[in-house]
Amino acid sequence: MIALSDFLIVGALLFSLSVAGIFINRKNIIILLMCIELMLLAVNLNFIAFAHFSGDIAGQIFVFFILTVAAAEAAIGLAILVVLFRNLHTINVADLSKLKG
Amino acid sequence: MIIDFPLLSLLIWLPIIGGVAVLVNGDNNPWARPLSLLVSLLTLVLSLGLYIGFDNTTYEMQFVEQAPWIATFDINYFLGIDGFSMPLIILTAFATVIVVVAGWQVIQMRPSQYMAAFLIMEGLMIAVFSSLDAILFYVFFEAMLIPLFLVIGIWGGPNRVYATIKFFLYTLFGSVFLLLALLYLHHVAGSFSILDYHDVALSMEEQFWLFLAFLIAFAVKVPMWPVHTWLPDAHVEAPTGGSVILAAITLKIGGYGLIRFALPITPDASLALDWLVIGLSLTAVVYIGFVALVQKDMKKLIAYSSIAHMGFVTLGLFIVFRIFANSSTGSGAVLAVEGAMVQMISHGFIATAMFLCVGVLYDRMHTREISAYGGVANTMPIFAGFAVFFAMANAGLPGTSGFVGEFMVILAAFQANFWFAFFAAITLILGAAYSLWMVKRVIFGEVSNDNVAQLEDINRREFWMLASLAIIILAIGLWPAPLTEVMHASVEHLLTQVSQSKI
Amino acid sequence: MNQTLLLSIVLAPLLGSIIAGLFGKKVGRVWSHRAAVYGVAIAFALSLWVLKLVVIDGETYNQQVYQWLQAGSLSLEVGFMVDALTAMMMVVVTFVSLMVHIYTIGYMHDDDGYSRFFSYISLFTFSMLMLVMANNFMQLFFGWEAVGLVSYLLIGFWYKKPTAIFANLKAFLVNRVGDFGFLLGIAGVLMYAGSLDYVEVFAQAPAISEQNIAIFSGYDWSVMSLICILLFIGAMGKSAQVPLHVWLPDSMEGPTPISALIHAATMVTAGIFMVTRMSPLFEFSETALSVVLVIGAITALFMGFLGLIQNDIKRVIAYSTLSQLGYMTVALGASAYAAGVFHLMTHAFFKALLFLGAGSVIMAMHHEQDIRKMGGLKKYMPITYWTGLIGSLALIGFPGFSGFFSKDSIIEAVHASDIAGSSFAYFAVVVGVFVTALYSFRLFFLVFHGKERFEVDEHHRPHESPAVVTVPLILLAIPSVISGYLIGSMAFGDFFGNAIVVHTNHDVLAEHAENFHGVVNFMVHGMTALPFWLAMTGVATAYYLYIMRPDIPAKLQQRFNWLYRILDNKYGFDSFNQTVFSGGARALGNLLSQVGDRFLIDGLIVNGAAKTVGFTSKVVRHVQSGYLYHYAFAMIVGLYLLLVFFVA
Amino acid sequence: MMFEVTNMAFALPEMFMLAMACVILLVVAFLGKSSAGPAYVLSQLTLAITMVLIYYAMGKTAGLTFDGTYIKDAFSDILKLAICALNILVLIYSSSYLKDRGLFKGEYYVLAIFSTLGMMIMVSAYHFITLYLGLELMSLCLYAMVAMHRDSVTATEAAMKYFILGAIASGMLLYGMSIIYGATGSLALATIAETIQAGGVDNTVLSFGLVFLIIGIGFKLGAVPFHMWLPDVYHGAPTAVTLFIATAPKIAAFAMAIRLLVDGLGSVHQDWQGMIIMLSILSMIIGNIVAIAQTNLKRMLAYSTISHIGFILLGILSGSAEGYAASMFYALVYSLMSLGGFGMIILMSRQGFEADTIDDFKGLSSRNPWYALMMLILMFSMAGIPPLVGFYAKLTVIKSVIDVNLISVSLVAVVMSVIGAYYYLRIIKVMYFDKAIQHEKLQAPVDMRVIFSVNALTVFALGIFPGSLLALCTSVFS
Repeated sequence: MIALSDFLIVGALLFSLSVAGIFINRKNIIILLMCIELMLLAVNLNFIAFAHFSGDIAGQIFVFFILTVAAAEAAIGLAILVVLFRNLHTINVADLSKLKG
Repeated sequence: MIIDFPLLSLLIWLPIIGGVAVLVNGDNNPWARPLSLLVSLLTLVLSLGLYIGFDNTTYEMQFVEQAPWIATFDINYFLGIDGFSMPLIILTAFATVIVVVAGWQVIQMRPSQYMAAFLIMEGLMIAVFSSLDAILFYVFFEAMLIPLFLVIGIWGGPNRVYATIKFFLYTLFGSVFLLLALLYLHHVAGSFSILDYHDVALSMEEQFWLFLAFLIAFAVKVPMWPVHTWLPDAHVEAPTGGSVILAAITLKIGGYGLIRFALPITPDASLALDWLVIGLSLTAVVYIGFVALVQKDMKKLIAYSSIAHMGFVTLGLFIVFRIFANSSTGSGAVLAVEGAMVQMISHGFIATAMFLCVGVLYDRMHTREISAYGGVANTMPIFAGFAVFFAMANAGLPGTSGFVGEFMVILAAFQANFWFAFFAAITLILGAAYSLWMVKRVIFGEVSNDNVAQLEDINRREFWMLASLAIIILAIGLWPAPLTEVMHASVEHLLTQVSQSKI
Repeated sequence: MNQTLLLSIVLAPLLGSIIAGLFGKKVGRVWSHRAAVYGVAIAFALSLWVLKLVVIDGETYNQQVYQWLQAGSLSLEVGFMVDALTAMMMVVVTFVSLMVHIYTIGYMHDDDGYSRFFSYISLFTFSMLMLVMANNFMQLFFGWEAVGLVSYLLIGFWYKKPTAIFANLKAFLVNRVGDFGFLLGIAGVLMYAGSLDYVEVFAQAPAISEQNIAIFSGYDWSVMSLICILLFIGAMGKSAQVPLHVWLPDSMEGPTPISALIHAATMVTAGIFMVTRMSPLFEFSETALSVVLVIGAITALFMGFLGLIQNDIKRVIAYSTLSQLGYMTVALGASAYAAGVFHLMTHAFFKALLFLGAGSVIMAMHHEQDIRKMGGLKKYMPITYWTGLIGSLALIGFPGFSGFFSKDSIIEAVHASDIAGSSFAYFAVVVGVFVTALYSFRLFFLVFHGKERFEVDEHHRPHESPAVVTVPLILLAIPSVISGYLIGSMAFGDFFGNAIVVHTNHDVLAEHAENFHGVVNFMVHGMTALPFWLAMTGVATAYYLYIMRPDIPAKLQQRFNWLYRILDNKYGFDSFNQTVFSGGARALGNLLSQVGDRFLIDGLIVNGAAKTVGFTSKVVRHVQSGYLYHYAFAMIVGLYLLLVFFVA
Repeated sequence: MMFEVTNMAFALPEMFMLAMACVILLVVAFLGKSSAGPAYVLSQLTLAITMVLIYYAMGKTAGLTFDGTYIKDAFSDILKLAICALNILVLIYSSSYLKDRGLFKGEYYVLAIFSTLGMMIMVSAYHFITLYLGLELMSLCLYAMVAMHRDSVTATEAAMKYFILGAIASGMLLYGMSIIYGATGSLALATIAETIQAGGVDNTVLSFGLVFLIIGIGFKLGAVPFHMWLPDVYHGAPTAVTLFIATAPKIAAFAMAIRLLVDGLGSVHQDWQGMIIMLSILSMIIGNIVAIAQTNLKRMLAYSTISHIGFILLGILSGSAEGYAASMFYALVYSLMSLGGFGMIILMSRQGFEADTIDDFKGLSSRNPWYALMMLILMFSMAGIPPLVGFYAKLTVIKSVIDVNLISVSLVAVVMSVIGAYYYLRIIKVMYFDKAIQHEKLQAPVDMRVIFSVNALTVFALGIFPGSLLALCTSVFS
């Protein structure tokens, strides 16, 4: 029998992974997008776990919404990425440094 | 007595509205100057109504007006005056008239904006002196900075930007602590009425911090050593009118604030920290006296002498505790406080006169360097007469108003401690030294250069401007009683307030 | 005696001054001097009337005119107090002033500042009257400073002369040093007497003398001594006592009439008058009296020496004035106030006479003031000569002339006095007699006798001055002789009544009053006394040195060069003040201004704070590096901080 | 089983707006290139009518609907009105700017209306899901709007940064929500509040979740250290969009903060007070200090925004009804002021010229005294100098802090406001004391000028009579 805590720990690990990925990776913006997705998945895991163990359905419903929004988010993100590539001809994170100070 | 007639509101809003009118009139409108003169004169005349209608026998606030303003926090439009504020209001009205006249021909760039700024400032300053609601007071207290900031910045000298920003931030820095203090007091007293603040009981620790806040706020305005360095810069860069208002009124707001807030609200802290204020005041008198001696710029010299003179105000206000401790009769303390008040008023007139004299020269030669002058008396005899007279008044010659305040404070200081009087009295020497040395170098001697040779004596406008000041200075010097008797009741009340502990 | 009378006495000159001053241009020269002269004449006439009322009818007056200020229970008033002392001063002041006014018409005849000058001297008369007629310290201080102001204006009357405007600034500042003490003294009086009214204060005197004050913690001073010394510092300033005497010689830069009026006859004696007025206080402090005595003695002797080597006719007289003021002060110190004031009066007459005479000479010499370039003027200007002789004899105290009586009474008084320093004082005043005689007649001989040391050309050879000049000389010569015969009532009698208070234990004059048997007797006795012979020796020496053997002085000067230097540098007071006080003040000022204000406060604190903020801003903005991962990292840091502080 | 008829009326404005949004979308889809004009008119119409709807529903019965996920109360009504009003002004301001830069497209308005809808939902959300949906609806539209200027490198960079960081933030917000959900077993704020009230909720877990919620809020508001996106986005985005981002969304974010922290977790106020204090102080310090070094006006205003956020948080952290009212007042006032500030930049900008550096304002008072005066009012108001409304905003929040005896915090606040005054003064200095370097007359459409003047004059008028607005805000929380 898997305890709630196990799920939470996995969730936390996934979350930390995604966060780490975001600021350790300095190469590719696509990876950033993936990290964000990962983060959302970590959250989803939490919700489902809680929903399951507390026997409350709302959490699982929330997950569906999150998934949908995540899709929309990805769409926007990629769109911006395309525009960006058109202008900069690179998707290297380190090149996004015109605006600073 | 015409209590029910809202005279104070009229005094506040007439110049402000007049100023706005002048402003919208536009710069190339010939009526800008006459209109402003009319407004300022009208205000002056009305302000005399305060003196006439004033009741000397009571310390209660008079000409009181009260109306809800920000109901949510019960902040009220609460006006009223007593023996402390009334003379200062009249002084304000008078100084503004002088400023308008002084700027008549000199200011050619954006004249109407210039006049408007001063009229609006007049309204705001009168409001500061008559506000009895803490927030109302603070609003006007701060709002006053805006026009002055612009006046110095727009019509000022070469280094005006530095000077005006320094002035603004300096004073703002001081006053934010005042804001905290006022809010805290509201937290304790549950009202924004200054009169309620006077009665609220406070622990020593509370009083200590509140007092420091007040002191910072008002010490910057006075200004007391060591937070005085904004004044010389501001004075030097400001146009003549700006210097006049700075010296005549804004400095007084510092002293007034100490009277209205620090002493009555935190008597115990004032008692505990009087050594600090006294020390700073004496430093101002002596230290600044020496600094003034070596100034090469006339306006700087007068600015420093202003600081030294204001030192007497703060000294007079804070020696009362020692006097209570020493002497049996309270008359010494009364002497001290009234001396401080008289000193404020008289300095208002004398500093105005001195700055106008510099202005008169500056308008002709466009320099304030002492070394650029010499032998002005040869070409401008009448002006020289005035200049020597005002210099003497600045040096505290008996028979001029400059003497009265210093005399009273020194007499009182002796009753507090011999050494206070000793150091205060050094001003007799230093004041004479820097005033008359400047006169010697500027007014007397052979004509030093052709610019001086081409000077022409003051015209009718300048003559009456200076003459009116000379008459007032002489009048106060020869018979100060009418000035002091309006404050007796208020002073007595203040002294009772400071003599009772609040803990 | 009523208020209107007294008011008109003080206001008449003021009115004259205002007319001459403010409307001088409109009314013209003639009317301005008329206004001034009439004003003073009226004052003089009325003063005589007042004197009569006081002396003959024995009236006195003490009432307020108006309340100047009220603070709490304290009330400061402007009012008049007239007793014998005041009346005498009023007459002296107005008389000399009147003489000078008339004299001025001639002396300043072709000066552009004609009406301005009249306005000043009338204003001075007004101020001086306010000073002597005051019935309280506040008004006394008013008059005190007002005469200082006028003296400032008059010394600097020729404001184009650099020396003049230096001298007047110096005079005012040195006087301010005196006033510094004077004001503190007044403050002390107020604190311990609770009033500034003479009568009330004097009533308090015994009580005050009991108290002590700890100025330096631990050391208790007698309050009365403190107050009296402080007041006397004021007197030192006005009456030019060492070390505050430095301004008087320089003040000779002013026109001669004011040297006569202000710097010889009246203003400089204000200090003497003040101390006399305060006798009820001074009597309670022997310390203060000794101080007065010693200071006076020093002034009397050492300033006399300086007179010996001066060559400027006016400066010689100026130093003699200093020395004579020393005599008066000595008298005060010895509690012989009456003698002091008596000498004040006689001195006023003959010293004014001498100054005006000098002025007349200067005019004749076309404003040449160096006595080495004069001589033999006797035959050109007889009136000036004879009046000058009278003045000199009075000055050296030749029996029968006014100076003799006053000076002798002082010397006798000091002789009798036994307070600390009296023996030194006695020595000083006695030697002083010789010195006085020497320099006076050195001057006299060099100017009027011997061969003419100036080139005479036919067109303007020296000639006697016009009537407006000579008449005052004559009019002053008269009292210079006769005023001495008042000694009976003034010095030894009770002329001053209770205006002067002397404690019996040092009432030196009373002792002489007993063995004073009339003027003649006094003179005869004087002939036999030491001072007279000293004076005679002085005259003789002068005659020998400057008429018979004019070559000797030069030799002496080489022989005793070191001594000459010391005297020539006036004991180095001026250079000392110049370097230490004036230089020091400016150095200190620069230090405070540059280091204190500019560097420390403005540089470090004010602008320093601004700079710090600006610098921080420039540094911190680099945190905003522009790199996404840094931004994300910042968020993580934030998360970490929140977790650490608020959860774990 | 029985049916509960949900009360649609509560959400009527949102529904109307949604419908109109779709209409506009269709219009744009059909008209294509030439759709901008109609879209503009339609969206203004939509906003106006929505305001009318909200206004008429005001004061009527308040309460929850949609199964407790949605709330209508005085608070939401007022903020929604403010949001719509602000956006109307924003659209007026931006129209000519967009035209000059070829951004005058229908899509812009579609996005604008949708994000407005998102904000309104955020304001009314009383449930994690609705809140999240509103938030994302708003944010996604904003990302897109920032990126609209396709050929501008800075704009796209800004968009990218905004997007990535925004996504992370909402991810964290969600994580926090999940924790809270786990702790309380509910997503509805009302229930959460009750559960916590009832007790028995593990406090550590709660505050653990709280941290993540705070991060989400802090990010949307732009509080340090979650502010990094703000300067870059404000700077990089087209000024019209900056204007849009800088005004209404702040109010929405403020609403979110109130909903979550007060309505939801109000009872654990002392748990989050400390965190907010940290954010608030950091924001005031960093915002004010870094702003001084800026030469680009948009960037400077961005940092000033951060400092203002610090002040808004002051009111919230006081945890008193008065404090919430104060910060609401501050939020409204602030958005009004920044509207004017960025509006001025738009006003000064011309075809092919961005007037966004401070030097562009040199000698404005001689070029155009009136605008200079208006800008002067705005700047002094932002600096918090009386008698301008910015002062009362600061006054009220500081008062609320002092009333809960956090003197030290208030001390930091006032000192920082003095430092802040410096860079506002600098704007006035260049406008009034410096010589003009360029002398073109300002050409701007009349509607824009009027709006700008009205905007500034409102700031002034509110300064003279702040009473009514204050009363309104106070009434919401009493």
